[in-house]
Amino acid sequence: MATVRVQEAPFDIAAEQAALAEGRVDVGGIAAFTGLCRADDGIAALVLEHYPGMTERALAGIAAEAEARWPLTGCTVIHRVGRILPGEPIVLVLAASAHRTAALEACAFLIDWLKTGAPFWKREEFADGRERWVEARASDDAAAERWRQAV
Amino acid sequence: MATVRVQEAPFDIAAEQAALAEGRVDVGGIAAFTGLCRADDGIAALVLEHYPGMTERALAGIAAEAEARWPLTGCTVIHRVGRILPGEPIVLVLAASAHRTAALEACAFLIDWLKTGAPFWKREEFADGRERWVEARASDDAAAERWRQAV
Amino acid sequence: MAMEILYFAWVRQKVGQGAETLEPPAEVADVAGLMRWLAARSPGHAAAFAQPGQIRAAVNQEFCPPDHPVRPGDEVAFFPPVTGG
Amino acid sequence: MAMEILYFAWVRQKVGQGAETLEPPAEVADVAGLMRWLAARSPGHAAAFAQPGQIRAAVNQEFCPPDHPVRPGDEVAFFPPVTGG
Repeated sequence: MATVRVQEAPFDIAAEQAALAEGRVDVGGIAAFTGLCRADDGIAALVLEHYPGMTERALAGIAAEAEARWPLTGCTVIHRVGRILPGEPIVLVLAASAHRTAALEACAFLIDWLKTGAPFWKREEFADGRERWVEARASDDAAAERWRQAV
Repeated sequence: MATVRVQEAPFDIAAEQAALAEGRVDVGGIAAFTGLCRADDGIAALVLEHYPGMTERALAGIAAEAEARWPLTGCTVIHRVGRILPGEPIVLVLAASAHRTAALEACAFLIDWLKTGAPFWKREEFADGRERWVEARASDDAAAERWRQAV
Repeated sequence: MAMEILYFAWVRQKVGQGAETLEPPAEVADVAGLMRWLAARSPGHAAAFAQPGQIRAAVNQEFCPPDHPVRPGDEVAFFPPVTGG
Repeated sequence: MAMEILYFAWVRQKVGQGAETLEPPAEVADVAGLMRWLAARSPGHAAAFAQPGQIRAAVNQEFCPPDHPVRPGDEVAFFPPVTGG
């Protein structure tokens, strides 16, 4: 069962992992990825914009794809929007399975896919007032493409 | 910087992740793997035994190997010993890096390597009083071997 | 019947608004045609669509290539390549 | 000078103890030789080492193959293949 959320508030990885395993004794492993805001080049904040409605559809689609490819007992995708400071978390991906390989692969798939397949945009704000939209990276496209070829 | 611990008590993934990122703004991603006790075949509990002294050396060696292979900002390995009930966590591996690929790969390496390279042994206890030592799996050896070939 | 047109990120900033409801003429048949028609609406639109290769589109909340048809009643969004995660 | 011999998991259970301090004769030169010598010490030891291929060893807390030398003062441990994680 997949949980997807878009929210301004921070998230609690311990609570999200507990929710995935709650009342179950068939979960052998939970793989997690937390993406954090770095202060590269003196970034003062990231501002994340998204496409309400399409975002939730895209995240649900990505989660469903992961659940179709690997025998997961569940997965969670939480993406923050709004203003995020360096050191703060941006995104959380969890994948739970009876066995570790499925959990680890599905987790990597979810974050790779999300980077190129969900309508979020990041704007960097600098201390001196400058701002800059983050440009998409070819390496992210390549990472997502890797999973397409693996079908 | 690597943190390795062997303990009877449960661990708190949120606190461990916070410790890895504490006061830093250069961590872009933290990959985590939590191994949990399943209730396969009616297991009532797992009892984990280890080799005090060698275990800590082995875990520190595995963590150092991960830090040598990937540009990590830090990693954490916590392994529980003693009696563990179905649904409870057994092991936590964290790998933090500026970029997600290094964190994800190092996390997978750490858990694969730990399964074959650290002196822990699991005994399964059943509700009817039977007990059974878990046998090593060829698939775990193969997973660890994959990283050896990748050197 | 009109189309709902949405803009995100720097496309939104250049156009100067996040959404507008428009009735393109019948000869606007696909995403690329709609972009050309929108580019003629204002200097802001022209700046936003000056390099169509930098723009991505979604029709009814699905990513679509430039030759994807657009029809009255569609929700069509324009934005730069996504950068979430 | 003696060796510290340690046993873990079912090797420990079969031997009946977790550790013993022993002085093997000089002709016990490697891990495999030490296992043969230990197997003759008691029925428990014999049961533990009945199938040497199922036993792994560490000398001074490093995993070692059967032909690894053992010397007075070493800490030598015997156990089944590890199953942590």
